[in-house]
Amino acid sequence: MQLKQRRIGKRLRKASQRLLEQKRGPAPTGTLAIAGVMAAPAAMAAAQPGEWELNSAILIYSETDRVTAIEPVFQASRYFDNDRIFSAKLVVDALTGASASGAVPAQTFQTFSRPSGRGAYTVGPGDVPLDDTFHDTRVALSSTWSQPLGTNLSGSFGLNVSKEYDYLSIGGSSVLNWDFNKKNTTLTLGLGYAQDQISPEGDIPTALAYQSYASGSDAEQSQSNYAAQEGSDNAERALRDGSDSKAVADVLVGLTQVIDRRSLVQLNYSLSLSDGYLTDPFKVVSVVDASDGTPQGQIYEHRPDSRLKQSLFVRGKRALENDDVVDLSYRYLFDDWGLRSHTVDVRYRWGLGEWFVQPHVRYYQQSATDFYQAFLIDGQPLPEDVSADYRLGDMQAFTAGVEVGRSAGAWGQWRVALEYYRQTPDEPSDKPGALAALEVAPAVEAVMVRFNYDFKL
Amino acid sequence: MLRILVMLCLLHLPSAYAASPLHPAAMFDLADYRGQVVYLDFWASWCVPCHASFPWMGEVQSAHAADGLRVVTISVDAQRRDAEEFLVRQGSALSAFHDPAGTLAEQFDLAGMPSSYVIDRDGQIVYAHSGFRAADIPELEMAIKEALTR
Amino acid sequence: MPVRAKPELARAGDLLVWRFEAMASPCEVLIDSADVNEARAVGRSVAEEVWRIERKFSRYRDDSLLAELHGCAGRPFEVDAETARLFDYGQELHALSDGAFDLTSGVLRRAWTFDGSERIPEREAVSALQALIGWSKVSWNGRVIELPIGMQIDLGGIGKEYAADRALLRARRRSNSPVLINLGGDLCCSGPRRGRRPWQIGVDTEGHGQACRMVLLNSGALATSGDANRYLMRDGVRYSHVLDARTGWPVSASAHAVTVAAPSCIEAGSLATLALLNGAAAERFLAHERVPHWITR
Amino acid sequence: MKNLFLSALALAVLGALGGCASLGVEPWQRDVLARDEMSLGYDPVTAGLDDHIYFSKEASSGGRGFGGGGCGCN
Repeated sequence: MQLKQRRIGKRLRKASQRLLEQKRGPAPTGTLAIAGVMAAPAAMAAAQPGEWELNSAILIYSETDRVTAIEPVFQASRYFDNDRIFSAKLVVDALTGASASGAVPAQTFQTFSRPSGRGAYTVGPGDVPLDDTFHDTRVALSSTWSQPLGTNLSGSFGLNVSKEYDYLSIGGSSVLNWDFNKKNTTLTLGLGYAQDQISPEGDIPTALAYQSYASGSDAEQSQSNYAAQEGSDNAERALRDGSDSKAVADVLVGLTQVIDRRSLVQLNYSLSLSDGYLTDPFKVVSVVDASDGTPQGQIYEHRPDSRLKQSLFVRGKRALENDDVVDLSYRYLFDDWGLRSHTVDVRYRWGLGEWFVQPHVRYYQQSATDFYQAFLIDGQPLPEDVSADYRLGDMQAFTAGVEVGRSAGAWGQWRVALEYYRQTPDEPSDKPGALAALEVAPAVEAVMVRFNYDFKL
Repeated sequence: MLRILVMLCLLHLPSAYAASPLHPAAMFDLADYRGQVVYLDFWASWCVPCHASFPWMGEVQSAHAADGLRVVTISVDAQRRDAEEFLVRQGSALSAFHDPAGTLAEQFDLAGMPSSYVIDRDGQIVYAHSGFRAADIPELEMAIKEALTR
Repeated sequence: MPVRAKPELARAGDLLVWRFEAMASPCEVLIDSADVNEARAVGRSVAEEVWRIERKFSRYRDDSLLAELHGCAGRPFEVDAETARLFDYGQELHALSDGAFDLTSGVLRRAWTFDGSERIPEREAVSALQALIGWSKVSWNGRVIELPIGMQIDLGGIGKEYAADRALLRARRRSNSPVLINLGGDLCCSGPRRGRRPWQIGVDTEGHGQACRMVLLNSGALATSGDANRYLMRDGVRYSHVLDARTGWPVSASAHAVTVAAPSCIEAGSLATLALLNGAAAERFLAHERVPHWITR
Repeated sequence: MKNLFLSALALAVLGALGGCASLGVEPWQRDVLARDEMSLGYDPVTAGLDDHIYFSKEASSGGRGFGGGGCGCN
């Protein structure tokens, strides 16, 4: 004889509380609290079918006197039967602060028009011109579906959309993983395509055209000229395009090899082809006097219409005898813009029972692109492509940080990281006149704080 | 009155483990199961699909116990404690052996984790499978039923 | 009344154990403390409380409250608050089980003896007893009970679990050290052990005298219903000792034993008992209730 | 230069494929490799944040894995 199938838990709980003369509601701490049959806390077990895995993080990135970014991320992954996973990720990126415009400093005040073409800002003597109206919010949504495609083959397919005030990017990607040699070797093939549209406020500037506000002899003069020159500025902008676009295609071929019980190595070759508008519409190049080095004005930069990047990435991970993990990676990247870069990244995860501490060091070095010029000399013929963006010049960057976290616990796991990042661009060697005494490409320092929290439902 | 003997053991006492159901691999002998159909499963606490296979194996064992099925599980965990903790979490009552050196695993030449074998009443392997997904269940159950009716 | 072994304090690892006998079961109190005097005091208070409940509700003693009640059958009998709470609880279980659990079903023992033999009672004997079973035949208003002549109350299904919970309350009044009380397999603890370690419990559901399962208990209680060794066997049919009060016959396809973890021992024990009464659907029932459980078939 | 690099890469891949038969572990020896922190895809959220920061501050990006998608970061 079967009893009715219905949940009786609540009534039974109440009845037993009445029997034991306990107060209603949540049981008092102690005696008859939660039924707790559980093992000692252990690392969060991998998600099982039917479960949600939620990963969240917030990053605060702050440069001294320049950009500050707050970037929350939320990712939810749902695990289905038969190794199928759906994952969706939302990234918000709120930027405020100033970024280098590309113009050189001068011994006098300089005034520049804002990227939007509306209004102007003034930079003091010796200061690197920073565009201080730099703030934008980016929202990026992406989703991925992964599933097995055969006994040893699996695939994942993704779509992503990223939207900023003046920018829209839509892309798709697919990755195939083929396991063989008892899953000790994995061959990865990745393909990606994205279409980006940029429509800056104030339209796309004409490449190599003079920006309307030339440097003034002092701040007051420039301010007073502002109203008078507005009309001509608008007239010039009418010739520009409202928006432009680019397409990016990526291919990645990777090989992952298990070396032994404690180590594995990954080798990736990737190729990325960008085609279209690759110029930064907000960057300018100063034109300076050949003898005294005084800026005569600045022109909008222009970059080539296509870029072919290739990189080779090698990474190794090894768990030491004490179960600490060493994670080493190196990337060599080169492109047809003449850029070469080396990146070395080292992490050491030091396990302390349920806690871990992970120091991290990263070194980056790049050589300038062929068309990088910190400034142009007045009177010389204009090059076809030119950019004074220090990020395309010779530079080194160094990151040092530490992450601390707890990898166990019934309520999920969290970790917090603090990192220091310093970029040191090379100073141009042939600065004429007064410019020689000024720092054109000062170091940029930033501090990053990140907090992650992962849990399962 | 119910006469259920309950033993309280302490984690650090060796006697606690003596009372545990995890037997050393050396005690495993297929000949002990002659006349029965054996579903032999190699698992480890670190193997993700193994977590899903245990409830199913428990069901299969209770459904076919009377027909002569024995589900025997072999842990290849390096640490005995990890295997025991897994069994505690799973609340498993299945026969369990501990093969930290991989001696049995090597004998059976596992293709993946978990790996399972259906062994007929004469001790012959009649079916081998690696991995555990929901989609594998009908095939596994078919193999077991076939061996039971043979 | 068998002569009881003298209670004694022993050491088990870094625990102190107070062993005693009650309700025909070996009982123990585990105290996670190094203080022998404290442990002895806790052990004594637990044993006293369990013995008190046993004396009051035993069906074997002629000086128990139940014996007095059975002597008053056919007449109204006013009970104290504790007894009233137990009857109320029994009534609730009766309702929750649609009558399969019944405080008056103890008389079935006259027909059924589960000793592994094949002595299945005659149908007539069982149906004769059925006349004496049924909570609905009892008049109970929460204070006064009137039992029809010949009927009896038996707290067998809930008494031990209740005693464990009550004894734990007593122990907690005595001491702050972590305590675990085990009354012949029904157990409850005051919380995790020192250092937030769980209590590690081996449960023998097969009746081999050997732990088949290990359970880690941090708080709450664990109770087991059923017994692999108590059954009757005839013509290849296994008659479990779980009797459905509505029929007087064993529940078909019932699990051999069910262990449940819950905040209190009485709740765990009741869920385990209800799971057994659910027969083949025990797994479904407990999965539905979302409590940690272990079922032996 | 490019051709030389590509052929060197092809050689390296072929060599790895040929040599990998002797490398690796048995399925039951993956206890350490199965740990979260040994996975190459561990903590994708952090990897994504890092990639984005360096993408917007340096002229190099990608290579590590496959994030896909563009972003108009400055």
